[in-house]
Amino acid sequence: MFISSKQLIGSVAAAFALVLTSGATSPLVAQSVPGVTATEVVLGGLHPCSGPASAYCTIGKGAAAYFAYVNDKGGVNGRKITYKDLDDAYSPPQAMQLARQLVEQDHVFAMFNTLGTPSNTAIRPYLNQNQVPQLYVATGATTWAHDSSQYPWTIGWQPDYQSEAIIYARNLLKVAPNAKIGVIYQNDDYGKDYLAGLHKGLGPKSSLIVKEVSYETTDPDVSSQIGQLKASGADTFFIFATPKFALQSLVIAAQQSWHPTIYLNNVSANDVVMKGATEKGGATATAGVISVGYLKDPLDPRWANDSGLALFKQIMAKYAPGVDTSNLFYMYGCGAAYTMVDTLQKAGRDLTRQKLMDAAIHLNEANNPFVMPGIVVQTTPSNHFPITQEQLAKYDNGRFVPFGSIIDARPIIASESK
Amino acid sequence: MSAAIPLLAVRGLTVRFGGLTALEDVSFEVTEGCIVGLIGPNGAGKTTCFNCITRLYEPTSGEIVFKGENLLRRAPYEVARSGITRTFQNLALFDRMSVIENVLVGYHSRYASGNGSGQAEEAVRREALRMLEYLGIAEVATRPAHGLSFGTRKSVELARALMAAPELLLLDEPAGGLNHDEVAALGATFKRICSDFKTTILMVEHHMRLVMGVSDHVVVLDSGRKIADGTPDVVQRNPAVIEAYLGAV
Amino acid sequence: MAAAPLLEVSDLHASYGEIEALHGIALGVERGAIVALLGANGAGKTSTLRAITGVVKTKGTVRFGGNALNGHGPEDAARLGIAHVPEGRGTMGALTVWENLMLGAYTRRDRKRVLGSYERVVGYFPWLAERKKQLAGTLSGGEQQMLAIARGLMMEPQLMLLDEPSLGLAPIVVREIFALLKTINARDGVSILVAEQNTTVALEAATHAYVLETGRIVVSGESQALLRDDGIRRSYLGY
Amino acid sequence: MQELAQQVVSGLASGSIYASMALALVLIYRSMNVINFAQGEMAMFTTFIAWQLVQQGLPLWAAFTATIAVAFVGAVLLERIVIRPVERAGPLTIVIVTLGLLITFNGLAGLFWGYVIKSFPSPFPAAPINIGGVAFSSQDVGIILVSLASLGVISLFFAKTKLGLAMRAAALYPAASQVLGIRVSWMLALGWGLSAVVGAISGMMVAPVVFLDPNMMQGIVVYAFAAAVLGGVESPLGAVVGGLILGVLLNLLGTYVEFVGTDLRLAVAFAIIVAVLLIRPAGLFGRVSVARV
Amino acid sequence: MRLRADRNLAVAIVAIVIALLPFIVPSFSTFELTYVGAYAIAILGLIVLTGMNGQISLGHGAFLAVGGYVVAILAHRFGLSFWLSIPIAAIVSGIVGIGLGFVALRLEGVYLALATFSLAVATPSILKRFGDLTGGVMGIVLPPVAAPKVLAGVLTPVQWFYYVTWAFAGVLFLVTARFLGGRVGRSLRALRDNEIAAVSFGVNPHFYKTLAFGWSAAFAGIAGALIAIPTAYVSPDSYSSLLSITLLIGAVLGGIDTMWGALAGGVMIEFLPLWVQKINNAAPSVVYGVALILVMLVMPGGIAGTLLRLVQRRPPAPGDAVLRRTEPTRAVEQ
Repeated sequence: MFISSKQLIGSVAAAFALVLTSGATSPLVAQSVPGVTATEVVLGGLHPCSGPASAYCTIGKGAAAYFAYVNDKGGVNGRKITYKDLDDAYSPPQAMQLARQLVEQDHVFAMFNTLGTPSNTAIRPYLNQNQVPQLYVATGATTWAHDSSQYPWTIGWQPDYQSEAIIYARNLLKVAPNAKIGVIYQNDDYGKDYLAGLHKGLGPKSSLIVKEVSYETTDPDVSSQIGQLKASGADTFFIFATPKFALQSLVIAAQQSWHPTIYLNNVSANDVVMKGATEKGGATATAGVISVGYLKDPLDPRWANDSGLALFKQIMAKYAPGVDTSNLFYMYGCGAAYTMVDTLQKAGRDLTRQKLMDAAIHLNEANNPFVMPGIVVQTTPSNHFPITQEQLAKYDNGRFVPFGSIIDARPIIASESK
Repeated sequence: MSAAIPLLAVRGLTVRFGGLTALEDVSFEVTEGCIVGLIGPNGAGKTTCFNCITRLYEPTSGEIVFKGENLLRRAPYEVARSGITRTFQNLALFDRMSVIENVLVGYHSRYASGNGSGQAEEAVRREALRMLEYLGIAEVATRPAHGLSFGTRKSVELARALMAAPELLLLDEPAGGLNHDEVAALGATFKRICSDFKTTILMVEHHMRLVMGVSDHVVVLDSGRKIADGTPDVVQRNPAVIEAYLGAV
Repeated sequence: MAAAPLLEVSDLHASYGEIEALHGIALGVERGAIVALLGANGAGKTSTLRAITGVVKTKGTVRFGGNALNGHGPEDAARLGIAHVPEGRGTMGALTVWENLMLGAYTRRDRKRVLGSYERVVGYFPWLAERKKQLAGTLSGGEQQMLAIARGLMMEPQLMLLDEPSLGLAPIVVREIFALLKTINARDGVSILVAEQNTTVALEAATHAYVLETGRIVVSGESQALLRDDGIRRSYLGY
Repeated sequence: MQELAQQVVSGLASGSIYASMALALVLIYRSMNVINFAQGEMAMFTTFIAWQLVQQGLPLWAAFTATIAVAFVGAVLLERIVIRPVERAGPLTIVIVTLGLLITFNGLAGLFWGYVIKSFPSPFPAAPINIGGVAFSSQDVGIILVSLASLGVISLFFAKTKLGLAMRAAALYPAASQVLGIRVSWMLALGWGLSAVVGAISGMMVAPVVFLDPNMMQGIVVYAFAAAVLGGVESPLGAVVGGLILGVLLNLLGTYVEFVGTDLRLAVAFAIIVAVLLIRPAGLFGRVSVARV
Repeated sequence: MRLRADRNLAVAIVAIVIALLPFIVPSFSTFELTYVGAYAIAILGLIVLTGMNGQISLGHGAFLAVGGYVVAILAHRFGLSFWLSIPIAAIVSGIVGIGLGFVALRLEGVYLALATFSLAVATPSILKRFGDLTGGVMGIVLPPVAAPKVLAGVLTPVQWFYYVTWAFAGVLFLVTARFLGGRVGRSLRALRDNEIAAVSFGVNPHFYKTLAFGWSAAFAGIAGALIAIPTAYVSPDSYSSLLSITLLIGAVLGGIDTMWGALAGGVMIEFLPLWVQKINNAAPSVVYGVALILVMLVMPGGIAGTLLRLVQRRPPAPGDAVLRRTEPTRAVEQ
C-alpha cells in the first residue's frame, strides 16, 4: 500500500522511457497493475453533482447502474467493476486534485467518462504523463481525437460536436442552398465547437450565415438574442444550446412569430425540450425541427418493443430505482459503460493499461444495445472517434421521425484532418 | 484673560441638518494653556461643536482657526496631526482591541509627524504603558477594551487622547457616569494633565461644580446659540444662563 | 401605606453585555403620582427606565399593578399599560404624525375607542390635528417631544415613563411640557415616572424623587424637601 | 425600427422578471437591512413545490395559492429558526448564513426534483400577440401586470394597514417600536414571510418563461440585485422601475453596442451596481438619508 | 509574554509539521496540501480585508483569476518561469485590488458584499470576452512543474511545488503577522471597530482601506498563481462565483479574526467538499449548506477562533463590527 511518491514517479518515468524505446510493456508495470486484482477492476470518474452543471450528474449514475448490472452477471473476465465516481463541481482545479486522488490513492486502473471539456482538458496532461487511460470522456470536443498523437491515453466516445454541425450543414446545402442562416450558440467550448463545425460544413458558403448570437449560461432568458436573429431576416435557425436554452429559443421564436427552419443540436433534441416547446409555443414551435440522434430515446415510440430499451429499463429499475428513466443522460451513461465493459473484455484476462488502450483503439462494437441500430462504435489506431454515425430526423407530430440513412461523419473527419 | 493669540478660534459657526439648525452663528476662542468649559442644556449643540472642530461635521458656514490655520481645509484624519484629539460622549473605544492597542492608536498621528517615525515600536509601547500608569490603569493593559468598567473605559479614552500629545484636548462629558468622589478627583487630574502635558483642554460638561471649579473660561450654549462667555463667576451670575440652564438657585 | 404602589421595583440590576449598569435599584410609583428620577448623564436613569420595561437584561423584581414584569419584553410592558417615551423621544421621523399616533394605539383593537383617545389627545395638542399628514421628522424638537407624549397617551396607559423630556428644548418649551404633564396626570390619572437632568423643573412637577449615581439610588424623598436641601443639591445634582 | 421596438418589448418582459425578484429583495432589505442571497433559491424551491402540486393533480390556481401559503409559513419558520439567532449579528454573519441557505435550497431541489428542466404551466394563454410586427406573449404581459399588482398590493399594505405600518416602524425604529408594544422580532419574521410570498409569485411567473430547474434563479438574481440597487434598495416602486429599465437597457446595449454584445451583460450589471452605488447610493427612488455621527 | 512564547512555540510546531508532511503522507495528499497552502494565502488576504478591516468581499475569485491568468499567459506566451510570474501576478492583482478598493471606499457592509458578488458572477464572462488574451473558453494549458535539476533526485515535482507554495505561505504569514501586529494592523482594526474614533486619531481611512483591498488582492493573486501552476490549466470555469463564495465561507469557517483561521480555512476549502461527498453522495451541497449554517449559529468565531478561545479560556468577544451588528448611531445632539 505504502509507496513513496518518489518511487512512484521514478518507476513511471522508467516505464515511460522503456515504452518509448522498445514499445514493449514494462515489466515494472506488469508486475502489479494498479486497480486490478483477480476479482476486481477499479475505474474512476468525475461528474459534477453540485454547482451549475449538476444536470450531468446523472450520466455517472447511469454508468454506475450498468456496471452494477454487469457485476451481478459475473463481471468482466471474472472481475467485478468498482466505479469510483466523484463530484468535481465542474471545476478544473478540483478535477485535477480528484484525478490525482483516484490515481494515487484509490489506484484506479483507468479513468472512465469524466464529464466536461474543462475538467478533461485539465487532467489530460497528468493522466497521459502517468499513462493512465482516460477513456470515453463525456464531451464532444474534437480535441480528444485530433490530439491523440500528443495525448495517446485519451479518447472520447460520443459523436463530436463539429461533425454533427457538418452533417446539418450538408443537409441544409442540399435542401436550401440559398438559406439565410441565424445561429444561437452557448458561449463556451461546446457552443463554439458547433459553430466551428457549421462554418466548416458550409465551407465557401459560410456567407449564408447572416447573424450569430451567443448566450451565457447565466442569462435568464434569450429573448433579446432571438429578437436580433429575427430582425436579421434569417429563415433558417441553428440552435446550439443546452436543453434549457434550446427550449427557450424554440418557444420565444414562436412567440415572436418567427417561424424559420430549425436545426437543433442532438444534446437538446429530447422529449423534455420538444414537449415543453410544443406546450408553450404551440405545434408550430417544433414542427419540422431537424436534429440527429445516435442514442435510443426512451420516450421514442420507435423503441417501444426494442430489446435494448427493455434492458435499459430493467437495469435502471433494479440498480437505480426511482429515477426518471426518460432522462436521456441515463441512457448515455449506460451506452458509454457498455463500451467500457466491451473494452475491458477485449483487453483480456491479463489486464494492463496498455492493453486497455489497445482495445480502445480497436473497437468494433455493432451491438451496443443503447445506441441506435446500425450505428457501430468503431475505432482504429488512426481514428479515435468511437461514434461518428448519426441519424437525421425531423420532428413531426410529437416525435422525431428519421429520414434518410444513417450518415457517417467519418469521411468528413478524414478529409478534415488533412 | 491674556491678550495672546488664541489657540483655537471658532467664528460664526453654523450647522444645519436638513431643516434643523444645530448651531447658529457661534463664536468663541480658546486660549493656550487654559481649561475652557463648554456648557449648556442637553441638545444645545456642544457635541456638534466638537464634531465640527474634529471635522466630523461639515459646518454650513463659519470658520475654525487653530494655531492660525483654517482647520476646515484639513481632512478629518489630519486634525489629530494638527494637534487636536478628543474623547467621546458615548465612548468610542476600539472594542475588540486590547487597552494598550487602543492607546497605541492614539500615537498614530505622531508617526507621520516625522519626529516619531524613527521611534521603535517597543519605545512607543513603553510610552503607552507609562501613559496607562499615569492614569492608574496599567493593570488592564492587555485586557480587551470591551468588558471593562465604565470608569476604566473613560480613562482608556483619556489615555488614548493624551498619547497623541495634543495641544488641544477636547473632552466630551468626562464626568458623565462617574460618582461624586470620582468627579472630585477628575478636576485635579485635569489640572495635572494641563501642566504635565502642556495641553489646553476644551470640555463639554454638565457637572457644574467640576466645570466652575477647574475652568478658566466658560462658554454657554443654548439651543444652538451662544448665550454667555466669560469667567465662571461672571457666567454663573448671568441671568440668561440661569434662566436657560442653571435654574433658579 | 395602604395599597401596594402601582409600580414597585426592588433590587433591580441591569447589564449591557458584561457591564452592569444598575446595581440594585429600589423605587416605587404610587397610583396617580409624578415621580422624578434625577442624576447626571450616565448615572443610570435611562437604564432604570429600560430595565423597568425590559429593554435591557435585568435581575431583581419589577411589579406593575400586581404583575411581575421582569422576564418579559418591552412589548408586554406596553400591553399592560406602561407607555415608555424613550430618550430622544423615539418619534418616527419618516412616518407622518397620524401614523405615529396610530402606532401608539398599536396594542388596542377597538378602533372606536382609539379614535376617542385621539380626540382627547388633540384636546391637549390641538396642532396635531392640523398637521397629521406632516412627516414627524419635520417637526421642531419641542413638537416632536409633544408628539412622543401624545403617542404615549394613545396607549391609554396607567403609567408613563418619560426619559429626559427636556432634552434639547428651550426653557420655555420645557416648562410648557411639564405643565402639560401635570395636567395629564391630574385629568386622566396617568401616573408618571420622569427621568430628568433638569432638576429644578422636574422637582417642581414631581411629588417624590430619587437621585441616581453610577447605577445606585443615593438619595430619595419628597421633592420639596430635596429642593430645599442645599447639601444634596451640591453633592449629587452637581450645581 | 421594428427591431428596436422588439428589443424594448422583450426588454420589458425580461425586466419584469428582474423586477418581481427585486421586489422580494427589497422587502427583506426594508425589514432588516439585509440582502438575502438565498432569495432566488427560495423562490425556485417554492416554485418546485407548486410544480409538484400540479403534478399531483391540483388545479393551477389552487397550487398557486397553496404554494403562497407554504412559502409564507416556511419563510417565517426559517426566520425564527435560522435568522433569529443571528438577527443582531453583523452583516458578514448574515451574508454567510444566507449563502448557506442558498447552497442548501439549491442542493435540496436537486435532491428532490433532479436537474432536468421542467415545463411549468402558465396561467396565461400561449398564443402570441403581434402588434405591428412586434411580437410578444401574453405571459410577458402577465408578468408585468402581476409585478405591478404585487407592487400595488404591497404599497397599499404598507400605507394603509396597521400591520404594514407596524412593520415599517419596526424596521426603521426597532427600539421605539418595541416600547409601543410592537413585537419587532415577529415583524422581521413577517418580513421574511412576505418577501418569500413575493418571491414565490415571482418564481411561478418566471418559470413558464425560463423553465424550472434548480439553477433557474441563479442567472436572474444578480440582475435582480442590480435592479434593486438601481431603483433604490428600500423602494418597492424603485425595484419594479429599476427592473424594467435594466431589462430594456441590457437588451439595447446587447443589440446595438458591438463591444457589449450578448456576452458582457453580467459585466454591465456589475458596472451598473457599482456606478449607482457610487453616484447615487439611494438609487432612483430611495430617500437620501442624512448621515449623523 | 507567556502568551507570546506559547504562540511562537505553536508556530514552530506547525512549521515543522508542514515541513515534514510530504515525507509522511502519500504524494496525492501532498498535492492536496499544496492547494491548502494556496487557499490559506488567499484567506489570509481576506482576514486582512474582512476580519481586520471589516470590508466584506464576495468577489475574491476575480483576483484568483487575475493571478492564475497572469501566470498562465506569461508562461504560455513568453515562457516565463513562475519565479518571475508569481510576483508579477501579485502586483497586477494588487493594482486591480487597489482600483476596486477605491470603489469600496464608498460602499459599506452589505452593499460591498453585493457589489463584489456581482463582480464574482461576471468574472467568467469577462474572461471569455477577452479571448485573444485569455484563450477564451478553452483556457490555457500550462507546462507541468519540474523540480530544479539539483533537487531532481531528492524531491518529486509535487513535493517541490508543495515546498514552494508553503514557502510563499510562510513568508506571507510572517510579513502579515509583522504588519498586523504593528501600526498598520492597529489602524486597520481601529477603522473596523470605530471608524470615527480612528479618523479622529489621524488614521487615514482612504489610505488604509484601499491598502487592505490591494493587500488582500495581491495575496489572492499569489494564491491564484499557486493554484493555477499545479493544476496546469486555467479556464473561465475555474473562476465561477462559487469560488468567491467558497473563499469567504472558508475564511469565516476557519476564523476570520485570527491568522490561524487562514490555515483552518484552507483545510476547510480543500477537504470539506470531499468530506461532504462521503457523508451524502446524493446531495453534497445540502450537507455543505446545513453545516455552514450550523457553524455560524454554534461557533460564530469559526474553528480557529473557537479553539483559541478554548485554549486561552477567553470569554466570547462582543460588539465586533463585522460579525455583530452595531446599532446605527442616531444623534441625540442637534
